[in-house]
Amino acid sequence: MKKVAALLFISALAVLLLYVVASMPPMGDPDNPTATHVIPRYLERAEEETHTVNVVTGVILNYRGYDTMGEVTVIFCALAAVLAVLGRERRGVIHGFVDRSEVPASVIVKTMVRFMVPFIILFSVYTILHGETSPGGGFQGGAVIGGSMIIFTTIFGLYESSRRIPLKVRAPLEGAAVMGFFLVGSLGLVGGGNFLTYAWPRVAQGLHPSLVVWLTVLVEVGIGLGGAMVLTSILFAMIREEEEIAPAS
Amino acid sequence: MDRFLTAVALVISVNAFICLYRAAVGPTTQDRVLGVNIVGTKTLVVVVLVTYILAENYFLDVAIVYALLLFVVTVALSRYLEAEGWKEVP
Amino acid sequence: MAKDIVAGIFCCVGTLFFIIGTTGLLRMPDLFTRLHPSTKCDTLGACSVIVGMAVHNGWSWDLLKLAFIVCFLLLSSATCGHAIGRSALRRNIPYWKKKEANEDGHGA
Amino acid sequence: MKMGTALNLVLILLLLTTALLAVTARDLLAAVVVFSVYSLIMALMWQRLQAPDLALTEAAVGAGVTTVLFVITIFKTRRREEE
Repeated sequence: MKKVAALLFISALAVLLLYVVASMPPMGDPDNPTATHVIPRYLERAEEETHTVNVVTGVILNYRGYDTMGEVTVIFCALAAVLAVLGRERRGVIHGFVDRSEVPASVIVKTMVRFMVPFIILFSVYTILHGETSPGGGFQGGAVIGGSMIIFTTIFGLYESSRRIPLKVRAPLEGAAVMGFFLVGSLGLVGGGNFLTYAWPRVAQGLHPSLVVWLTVLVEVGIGLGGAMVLTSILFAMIREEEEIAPAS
Repeated sequence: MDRFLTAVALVISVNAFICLYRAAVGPTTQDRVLGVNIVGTKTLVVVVLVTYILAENYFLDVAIVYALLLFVVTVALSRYLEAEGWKEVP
Repeated sequence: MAKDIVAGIFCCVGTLFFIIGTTGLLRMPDLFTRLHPSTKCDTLGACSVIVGMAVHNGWSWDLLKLAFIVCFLLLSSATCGHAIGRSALRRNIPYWKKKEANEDGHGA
Repeated sequence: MKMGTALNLVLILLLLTTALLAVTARDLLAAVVVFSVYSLIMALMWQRLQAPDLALTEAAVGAGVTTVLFVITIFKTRRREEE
């Protein structure tokens, strides 16, 4: 009975959704509502107003900066939730659950990972810094740095990894994304514009016109560092097994 | 040339579809990881081909990220399986 | 025109290796033998298609990215094969023997 | 049929198959592994729809980071789904 009811409900939903899809305007039609309101303005004037060649970055960081600020705060809240459940490590020797294994990691894999991780980080720095001219940007680069931290921690263990990025480096940088946005937004206020205006009316005229690009890159770097550190902290909190106070050394 | 490249991409995606059998059914988990690695490599090649079909050269960044992340996923998964695996129940 | 023909030949060779790799992945009896065609499929197949694309592209800065992808694939697929094989060995995944294969399909 | 349409069809079939397999698998580790294939194909679809930013995000986060985090979670909890 339950199954029949579920099936009926799902088929009714499918019919409804298909009906709605059929009544939508065709894809790519120039008269669509999505293509007539704000999109032409973005496409025509983004380069002149935001000084970014990549229109997507211009829209994400400049025209709709508030949205992105909210998203960045959501990522920060995810880290806060994970830490509230799993707890933050204290200073001392930490072990993850791969470290305690009787099986040591293979020498070939260790050598290759040691060789690869710098290249991965180099590429992610390229992705972060070229966000305004090519696809990618802060969050993507931060996720790639998180991937490099994942593989380093998996092969060399949590002890080695958390020695490279200790808690006192990670903790301030986790808020870098939100702080970067807040800093640049406040600069807009100081310069006589609104919150999150990049081209401040009073200051920008006297300074170099490409200042807007530098502010965008600043926000990108903040998002990248913050995202990377958030992912690393979530990973460390998840694979940490138990704590030991550091022996006097 | 575009038609030829699309045909090559089509053949490779059909191959990836067949390789999915190993990722879905494979008796041990290592078989599944191997299947993911193969499907990922094929997708990477299709990404490079799609880049040149669409003639947008900056899409190559996606291919680089693909290659890096495939390495990360495969090595990390096999290390976890190696270190703390259960008895395999095929 | 000659450029297109060379690129096409490279693509065809790569696709051939992909088909061979797929066949091997499906038909080989156990994990350790399956590793062999799969890494061939990675290195030879993917690399020759990408080299073909580099020929199609001609001289530009994108060659650098393509060369990076090829070098990375050559290194990483070998490492991935080694890591998977080692993890299977440590987990005592049984080898395939010809006699047992007649009794149950996988030799496990 | 045009070549591009055929390619799109094969990719959509791949997406649907991986999604169904990930939902129906009893072994959670298998479900995670198949889900990473889903992310890879999804990134390819984003790129074919000319959205490279989304493709980068999907490849980095969906295929790379979440897969490993899921696997860590499964290793810490239970592998089989209860009947």
